[in-house]
Amino acid sequence: MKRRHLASFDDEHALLGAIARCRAAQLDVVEAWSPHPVHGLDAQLGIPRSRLPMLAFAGGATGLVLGTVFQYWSSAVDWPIDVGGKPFDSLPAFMPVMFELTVLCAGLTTVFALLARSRLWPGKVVRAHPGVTDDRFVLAAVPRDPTLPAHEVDRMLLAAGAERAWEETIP
Amino acid sequence: MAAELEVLAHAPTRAPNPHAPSRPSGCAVPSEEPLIGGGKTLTQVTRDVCAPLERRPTFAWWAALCAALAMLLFGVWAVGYQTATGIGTWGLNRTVGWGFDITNFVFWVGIGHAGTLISAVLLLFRQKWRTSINRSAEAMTIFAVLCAALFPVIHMGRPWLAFWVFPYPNARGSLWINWRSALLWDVFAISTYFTISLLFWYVGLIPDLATLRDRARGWRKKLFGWLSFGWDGSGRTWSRYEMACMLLASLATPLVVSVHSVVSTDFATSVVPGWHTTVLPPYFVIGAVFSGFAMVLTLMLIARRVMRFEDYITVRHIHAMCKVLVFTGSIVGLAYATELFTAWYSGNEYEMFAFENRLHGPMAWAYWIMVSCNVFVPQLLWLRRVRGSMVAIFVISLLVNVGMWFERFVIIVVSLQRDFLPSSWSSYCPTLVEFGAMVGAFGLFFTLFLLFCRFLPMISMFEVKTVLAPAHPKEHA
Amino acid sequence: MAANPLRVALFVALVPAAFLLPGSSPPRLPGDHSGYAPEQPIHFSHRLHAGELSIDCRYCHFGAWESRHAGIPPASVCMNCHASVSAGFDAQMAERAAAVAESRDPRRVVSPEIAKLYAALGLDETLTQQSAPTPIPWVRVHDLPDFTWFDHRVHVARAIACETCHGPVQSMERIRQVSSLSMGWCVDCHRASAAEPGGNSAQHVSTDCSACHF
Amino acid sequence: METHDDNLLLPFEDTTSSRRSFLRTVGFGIASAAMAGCSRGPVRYVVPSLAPSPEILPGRAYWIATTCGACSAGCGVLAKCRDGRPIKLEGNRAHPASLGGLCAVGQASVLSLYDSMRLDGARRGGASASFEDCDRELTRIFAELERSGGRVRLLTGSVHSPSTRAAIARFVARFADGRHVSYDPLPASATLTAYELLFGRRLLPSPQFERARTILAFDADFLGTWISPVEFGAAYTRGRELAPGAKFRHIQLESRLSLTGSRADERVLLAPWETAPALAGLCAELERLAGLPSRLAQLGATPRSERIAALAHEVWASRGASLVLCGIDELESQLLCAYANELLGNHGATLDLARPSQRRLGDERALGELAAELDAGSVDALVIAGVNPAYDLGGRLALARAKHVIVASEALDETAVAAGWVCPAPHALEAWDDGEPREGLFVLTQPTVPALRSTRSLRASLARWSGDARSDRDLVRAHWRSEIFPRSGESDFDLFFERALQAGFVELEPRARRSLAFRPDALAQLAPRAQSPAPGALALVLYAKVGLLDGRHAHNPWLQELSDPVTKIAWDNYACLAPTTAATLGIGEGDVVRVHTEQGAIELPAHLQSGQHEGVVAVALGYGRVGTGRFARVGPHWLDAQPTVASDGVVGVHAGPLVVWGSAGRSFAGAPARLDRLARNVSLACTQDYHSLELPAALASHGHEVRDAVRSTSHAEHAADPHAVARSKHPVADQDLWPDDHRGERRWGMTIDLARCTGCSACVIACQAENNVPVVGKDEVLRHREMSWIRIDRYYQGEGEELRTLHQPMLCQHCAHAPCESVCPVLATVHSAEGLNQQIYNRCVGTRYCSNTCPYKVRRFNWFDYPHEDALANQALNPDVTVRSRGVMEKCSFCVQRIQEAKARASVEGRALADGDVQLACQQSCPANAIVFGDLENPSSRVSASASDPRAYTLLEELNVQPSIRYLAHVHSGRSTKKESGHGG
Repeated sequence: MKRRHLASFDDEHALLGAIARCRAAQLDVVEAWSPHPVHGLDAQLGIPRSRLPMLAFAGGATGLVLGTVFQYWSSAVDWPIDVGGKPFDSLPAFMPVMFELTVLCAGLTTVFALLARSRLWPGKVVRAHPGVTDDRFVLAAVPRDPTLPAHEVDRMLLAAGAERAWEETIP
Repeated sequence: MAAELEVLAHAPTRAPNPHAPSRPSGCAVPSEEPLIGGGKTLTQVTRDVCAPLERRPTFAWWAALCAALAMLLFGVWAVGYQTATGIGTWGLNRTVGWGFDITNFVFWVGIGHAGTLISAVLLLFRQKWRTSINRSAEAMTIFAVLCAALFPVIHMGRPWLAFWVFPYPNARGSLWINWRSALLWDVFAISTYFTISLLFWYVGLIPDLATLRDRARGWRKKLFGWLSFGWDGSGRTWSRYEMACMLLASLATPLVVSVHSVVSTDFATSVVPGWHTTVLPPYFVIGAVFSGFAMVLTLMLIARRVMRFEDYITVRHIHAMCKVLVFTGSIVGLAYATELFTAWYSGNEYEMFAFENRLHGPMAWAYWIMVSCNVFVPQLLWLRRVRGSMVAIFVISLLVNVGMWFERFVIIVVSLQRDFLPSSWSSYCPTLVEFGAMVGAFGLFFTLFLLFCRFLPMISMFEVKTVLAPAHPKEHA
Repeated sequence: MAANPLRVALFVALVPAAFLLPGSSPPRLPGDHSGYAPEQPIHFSHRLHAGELSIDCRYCHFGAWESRHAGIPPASVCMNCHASVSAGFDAQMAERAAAVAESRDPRRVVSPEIAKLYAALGLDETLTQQSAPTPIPWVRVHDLPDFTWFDHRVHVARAIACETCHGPVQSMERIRQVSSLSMGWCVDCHRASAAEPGGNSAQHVSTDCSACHF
Repeated sequence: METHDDNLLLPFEDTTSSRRSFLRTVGFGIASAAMAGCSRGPVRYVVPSLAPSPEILPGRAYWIATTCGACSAGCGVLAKCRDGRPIKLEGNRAHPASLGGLCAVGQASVLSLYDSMRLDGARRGGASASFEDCDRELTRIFAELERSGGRVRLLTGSVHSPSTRAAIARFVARFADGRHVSYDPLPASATLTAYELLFGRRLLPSPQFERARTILAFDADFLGTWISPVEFGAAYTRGRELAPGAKFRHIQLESRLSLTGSRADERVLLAPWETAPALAGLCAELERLAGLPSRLAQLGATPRSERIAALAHEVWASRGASLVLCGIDELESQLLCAYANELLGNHGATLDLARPSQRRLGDERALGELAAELDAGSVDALVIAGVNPAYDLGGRLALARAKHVIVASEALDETAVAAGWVCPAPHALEAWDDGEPREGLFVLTQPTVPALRSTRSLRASLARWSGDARSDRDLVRAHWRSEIFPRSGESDFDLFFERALQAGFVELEPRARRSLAFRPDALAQLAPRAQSPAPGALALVLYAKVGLLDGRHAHNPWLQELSDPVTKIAWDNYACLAPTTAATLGIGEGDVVRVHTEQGAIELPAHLQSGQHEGVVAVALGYGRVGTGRFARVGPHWLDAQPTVASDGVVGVHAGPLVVWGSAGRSFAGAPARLDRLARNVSLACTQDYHSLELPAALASHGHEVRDAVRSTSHAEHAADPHAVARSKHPVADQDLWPDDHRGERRWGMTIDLARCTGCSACVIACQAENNVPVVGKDEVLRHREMSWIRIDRYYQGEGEELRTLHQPMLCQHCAHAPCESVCPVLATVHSAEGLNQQIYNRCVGTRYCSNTCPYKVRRFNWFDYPHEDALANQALNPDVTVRSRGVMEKCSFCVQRIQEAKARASVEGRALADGDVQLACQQSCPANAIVFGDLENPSSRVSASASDPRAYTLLEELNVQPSIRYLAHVHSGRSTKKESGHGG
């Protein structure tokens, strides 16, 4: 049984401004929702830089190795066949496929990592805050002082520029 | 400027949103006219973009769909007949082994390129104007690659064995595949390209699907709910999401360059005079971008009119694309010149003859169609008056498509037609069945595109929203 | 969300299951017909002939030594013995005993299977021509695709035992395909033999495509 | 395929259906099998024969020595048989005449054996009847005539079979007014008459080409269609062999470009009306040189007199070692020709009078008389055998006027349909027969398969009607015992006959005759004749075409689809016109023209033929045969397929009606003709679109006007620098981009000697027979989809008399660095350890990429499933070669099935493969031995030796694809032309 306070704004600047004011007012902004990426938001919320690039690189490397080894093995080791008098391990000829496999694996890793990390999957049911996928900007704040009464928090949020503020309980 | 006025005059006047505080639009790029016209608010963007999806389809749409389906059916018959009877139903012969089939393949792969370029390369270069067109451009890419992938399969003598081109363990000892064959590189390049483009496109769709979900009710809510992967637009997701898009973009950029380079190796790595030249990869890539942009232009010009997107796909977008067209068109011209020079400078009798044959041979008409459509016609866009008329631009974009199709035709057919031994010189004349396959591919492409316009947001809403002019900080009572 | 991994696991599990579905037989690669043992027009027992009586393979399949095809023996070859042998030993003995008991000349006993052979040759039990002979349509067991050429001669000349490919025929009541006869199966053996030291160029074991496909 | 080897008793249908269905469904089969784990295909049966015959072992080939029956040349063949039936004819190396060669027609004749339209059983009044009934009736009729002394005529072609001649003699002798008349569809009657007049004996001297140094041939197509092309071709090439110092000259004086003319060192264009005067001029000049008084003063002026005089001097220089030949069957020319040879002292030297040829025995005068008798309706019984007068003679014989007409023919041809009785004759491969193609050379024909049709030879029929019921075999044996065996001087007949059968022939001393004395007085009767036809008119020349000859093989699809060695056109005949003539008449290629002569008119498409006399229109005989309607459905059937036959339902147009009948017999050349251009145009199925090595002037860049695919040089230049001709324009660095680690212990290779190749196309048909190459029909040929694995490229250089023709057999070059291999995605074409470029049909998915990258364009794609419905014709398929299905690529395999067979035999015999163990189909059939095949890695092999000849070059060497085929440049002894392809550019 956790409680938190939500406030909605009608543009990104209001949201960003509000976050600063909240912090001043002893309110921790735990999350924010917006219809489009808001620049500077992750800084405000203190979200660390994503580690997706590392994963993507790992994926790409795997693809590269896979492509190289399999091509060499299948055409020079498993069954070497004389094709147009070319060497069995015609490395230059293997490069296109090596490259394609690198990109393919990297791409797949990136996307699936994104989905997994952000807990997105087909059919996931979610109740987004009204209008947040249209034109509303919403933040969730938790008072540092749990004893602070709800209406007080709402007042502070409205003061911070919210057009609406309300309290919700999440299981 | 005269042009814009004329265009804006076309724009249907809409009641201004009372809630929307009037704001000087285009602060994003103060110097120029706004990226998005009509001073939209966020919610207006949502409404405008979703409008075509929520209103009943127009008669025009139905008509277009029927036409496209008819073409598709013709294609289905042609391919069916040819598969059941034999490749002999095409006009090919012992000398010219490839004709319309591979011409169309290369053509469609080329078309695909603009999509990736716009969405990936322009993203990396932070070109904001891309936001209005990248969604549909990417869709175009996917459909085009789909059409392209058709041809290498149906052009086989025994298409039902097409799966043999994949390296799967088998009871033959195991007999693998020939990694040295450029045709095989194609298989990997095209499938990778298709997969990555599809992922990129769908990832881009997720936030907008969420928007649709939240607007819809009933079964559509369920459907979009399922498709939108439970997107809630939280700040953490957004930051990862943007990172992912950046990654995909930076992967797709070398990919898009590689794909047509690989396609070009089908020709460049073989001994046929006129094919066997190192200029082909860059030549093919730039040609692809060129034809791709032409196709985007064609489609956008129709879309903005039919779907009332003049405010989103503004004259600025059109002109930006025109510039790309002039630029790439000129490079293509340079490529043609280089090709001729190389042949002449090589002193190789077969190379020289191959190009003499292109210029004055029995099929010279094809060569000259290609040159005039690809090199000369786009130059008209230097003229302000030409740029001013959307009709002119439309015609030019169509001509470029024609020209690029003939480029592939010339490279493939005219080179094969007369190679080393005069005894085997021959000619080529396509049959009805071949035209059927070609028309069918266009049918498939337009069918898919029409369905896309009808059922998915044609403009990336969330991206457009980012380039809308930001509001002033408001006073609070 | 908790349901999700479960769904995935289920999906993953179903794929191999789908492979096992058709028939109870273990999954085999396409083209592998090993175990094929069809009913033959005459119940000919290799166990009896090649096993108990240990008749040399080449007595009936004489082709294997001079031709690409081992060949199925002509009915005339069968008649070399079965002109006189018309039934199993026990049946003959029984008849003789019966004859002694009934104090009469033993009748000629003809086993039902051998009767089929006579019928094919248009003979009656006393081996007198009754009708025009009709060849026996044996069902082909070891059947290579039409685009594959196998030459018995060469393999026999290299002293490769029949059992190597045909299995323990002498123990088969009804002939059965033992090896898969798939390309991979052939190639493996060729690879192994090619590695063998020695063997002059005429006897070189090839893994070229055109060794079998032309 | 596997199955039907094992059984001889299955109905024919099975053999193909299983294979076809399998190949068609192989793809789906595999797919579905993958679905269903493993499901077995259709159950297949193995049906062994009831009683094995000693020599027939399923799957093992055996050879039977016999004689080719395709024409009267009587070449020796070994019939390759499998499972009790012949599948391929190979020349018999030991045969003294043909020496192992076999022409296209001979190669194709095996297919005619399996012709489902051959007659089966006797016919009476147009309906089938039993032999017994016919025999009873005919025996009665002949007995009747014997008593009444009725007029009985026996009309045959040239019969050189001793036993048949004996039978005929016996039969004819029965009747008071009995007579045997023979004619040749392509006659040499005038030659026989000429020798009768000059030497007192009707004979056809056998030319000894290998002894000749200078050959003057007047319209004699001795390499293509004249009398005995295989024998002549072999001898000719041996004669032209490049022995040091020996300078061989062949001058062809002709009105149209014949195959022989295309090989000549020099050509002189002579219109038909000029031939006799030219010969006269030649003789006159020779008389002068011989210092004899001129007998020919009365003959008028000589056309091209200075040229003829020059030739006379040249041929005089090699007198006794020269040949003057004339292919025009006119007494005047033949008398002069014989006289010229006499003056040159060639009789007995290069023209053998002691062993005259018996391949042409027809007598045109007798034929004329028969025609008269028939017109008078005075013939009671007419027996026709081995010829088709109703077609050959353009309906000139009033056959219907004879009371009884009995025909012995293989098919229900133009003559047989009209006949009262038909006693069908057997195919040479299922019959007993003998022959004496030239005196002293006796050949034997024996059955290679149990008779497929109920037939009977003329020999047996005549005997039967005279109450002699012996079989063919007995008749032949009996004759040999009584007539031939005694001359052999051997003791044991059975042994003698067995040996003869085994060899296929015996050679005996010809009967001793009094030596023939030359009686020049006959020359006195030579009279001057009209110089040229009426102004504006063209001279019509009717000629025989390689393959079709007189049309007796018109039902053979292989020969119909064989593109003519000179024109490269298949499936049609046409009116050949010199390009200049066509231009003046405003006629273009394929325009249909009506050719009028006094005899009548025919309509057929025109063909512009380089190197033809401007005053001549040439039309091929042998077309428009009844029964070629069968080709209406040849080739694939699809929505845009065009029929192979013309609107009148047959292939080509019958030119026979235009033959001129004179008192001395038929004349095929010189009839004045007018041409009318009609509004129609027919596209001729030419396998070659571009006919020269010189590039189109507009497209050729400077210094590269000529491609050097075919290299040739003159004797003089070759002597000066033997290596010049083979030297490459673009020397290739012998350094490779990568180390070539694929050298096997053997590399199969081939050399093709362009100096020997005559372009006769025997190899093309041999390959088709050996490798199951399908027939695709005219429409597909028009679309350039002919399937032949080996083709003969023909290039022209120059025009008119200066025209030089180059022939180049073109087949897969089996490149060590094959461009086709590296582009195939599925490894369907890869290299074998023995240097073969393998094409694996069952792996091929049909991308056609390999064909696109093949610089020689020798790969052939199966655009359709080509019809194999004719179960009987399928018996001619080679069971050792896959019948390719739709959608796969194919090409020359260097007869890999033969290589494998040879290796198998070697390994069974426990020995190494020896040089010459493998003989390819094309190599085997080549009368000129132009093709050598073997192991290039083995320095002592014949192919290595010939590959090291200074004339050896590889085609398109500059591509560095390293072909396994070397061509040996052609060396001619004509004047060297500037544009000699060897030094092109």
